[in-house]
Amino acid sequence: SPLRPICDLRVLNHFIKEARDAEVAMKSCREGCSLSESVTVPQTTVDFDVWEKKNALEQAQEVQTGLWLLQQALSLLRTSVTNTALHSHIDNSIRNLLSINAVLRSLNIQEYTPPASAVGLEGTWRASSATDLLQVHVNFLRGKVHLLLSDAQACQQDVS
Amino acid sequence: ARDFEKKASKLLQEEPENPKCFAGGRKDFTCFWEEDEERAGSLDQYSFTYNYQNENSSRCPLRIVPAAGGKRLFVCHLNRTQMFVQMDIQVHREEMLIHNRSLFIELVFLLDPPGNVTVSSTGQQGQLSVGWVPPPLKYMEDSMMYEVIYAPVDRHVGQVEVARASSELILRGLQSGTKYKVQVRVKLDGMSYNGYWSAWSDPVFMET
Amino acid sequence: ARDFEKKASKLLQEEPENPKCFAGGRKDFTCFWEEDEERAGSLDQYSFTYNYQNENSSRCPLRIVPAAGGKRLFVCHLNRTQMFVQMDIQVHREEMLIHNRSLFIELVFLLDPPGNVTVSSTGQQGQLSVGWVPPPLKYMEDSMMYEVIYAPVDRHVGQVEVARASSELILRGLQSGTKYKVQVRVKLDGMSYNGYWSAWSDPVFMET
Repeated sequence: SPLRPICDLRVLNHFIKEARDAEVAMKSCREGCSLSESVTVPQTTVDFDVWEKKNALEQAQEVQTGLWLLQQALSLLRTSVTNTALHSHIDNSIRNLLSINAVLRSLNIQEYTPPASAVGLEGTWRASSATDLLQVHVNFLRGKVHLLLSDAQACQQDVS
Repeated sequence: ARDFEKKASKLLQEEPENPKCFAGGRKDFTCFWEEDEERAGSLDQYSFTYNYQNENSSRCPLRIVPAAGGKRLFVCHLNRTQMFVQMDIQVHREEMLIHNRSLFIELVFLLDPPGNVTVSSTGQQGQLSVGWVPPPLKYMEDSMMYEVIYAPVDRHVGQVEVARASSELILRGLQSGTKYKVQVRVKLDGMSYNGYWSAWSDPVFMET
Repeated sequence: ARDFEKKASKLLQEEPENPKCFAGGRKDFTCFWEEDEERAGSLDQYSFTYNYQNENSSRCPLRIVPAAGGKRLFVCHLNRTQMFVQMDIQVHREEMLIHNRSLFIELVFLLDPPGNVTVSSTGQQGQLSVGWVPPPLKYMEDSMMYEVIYAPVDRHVGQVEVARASSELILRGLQSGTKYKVQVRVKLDGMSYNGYWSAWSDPVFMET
């Protein structure tokens, strides 16, 4: 990718704010906004002792797997929701997840495609409601994605 | 429509590549190119296709906008965009590739000028306080930078101050008892988002 | 211990919920609630249990800290935490549930004030440069915001400037030949992390 490294965390903050907007919109939605079946989502929880024992590659793969799971889950939610205001939030969230992948590429973080089936994937939960899914989405961006970006090697070199 | 004309004429001056493209907002992306009236074909002869990295290509419907000097602008507008991913654009006339360009949408913002520019006295001699409202680009206000140009009304050459992620600025060292003309323009700051300078806001006049 | 008292008294004023909780660092989480001396039971009558989403509950051992005005604080401290996941807390006295609260630990940071605050001249009239050392919290420096309060020493009401993810700030428009008092405080910015404002740093005095 010819992109310059995107080290500016305001970009992620911007996506987090939009993810929060989607969560708020979902909470106030009354009709046509349910999830048809439960979905696999990444665990958002961070124990710093555990996180720091992982090497950079493991951390990156965990984040990429999570982003991929969220994409799958939001795509499913998109098909089961009929409320048009929510469609725009969900579409936007999916596009933002693609943009986050692009940001990771810009930081030379090796691309990782998780196995086609989420069955048996470590570090996952099930979300059974749309609000749970969108809450996981926000917390995953705030937590693990932010940690990976704020610690990215490609952004440490400007220390002169 | 008036807004598009202004932005188009700005890009016709500043941007050598074709098609010329700008993002007016998160869900507002426009590309266009110019043709001479005599040499231009009909709308159905042209096709505008684009694709994001790793994705299938899509077509953007075109429309024609007449422009000054016997020119025609062929315009494509998208209300969905993908940032930080390379977009490859191809324009064909019949079978022939006439324009070919790759860009990142987040680097070609061209916003409306700041609104509601106000100039007021700070109470201190030789100072004026300038305030404005950032263009509506939700959650990206902290990535904007501004230029404030000011000059005594009877003089032509202005001085410029820069403000970042702020919507006010204090002008200092002004001549007292003088009427000043003040204008503001905006651009994304170049860190992660970038683009062109907006047009200058309408002038506001204030006496020190 | 002195630090805990300061933070506790701050939360007793600002936080209506019980138990009151704060993270002082990445591996430093404290909750407490207040009881009147007469009505308080003995330590072994109380239990503090917590659990993270989808996990079994654990118990946090309690200790008693005497407080001003004949009060007692019942305090639980954890040096291992999980962030970005909801934590449910329950406090029982004998069999009775007396407090019940859910929170995210990363949203209740209460840091020590910034250290090594220095104030120096910039060489320009009416300006002072303020610098400080951010609290040492890996991954979080970019998420910190600061307030700098300053006022001439003979005046009571100060002005406040905000700095984000930075450890310096230039104060402008000061009266020359005046001694100023400067203090700084810190808070997480509300995006990935959030919390309360720290106490103000000890004052530094400097003449313009």
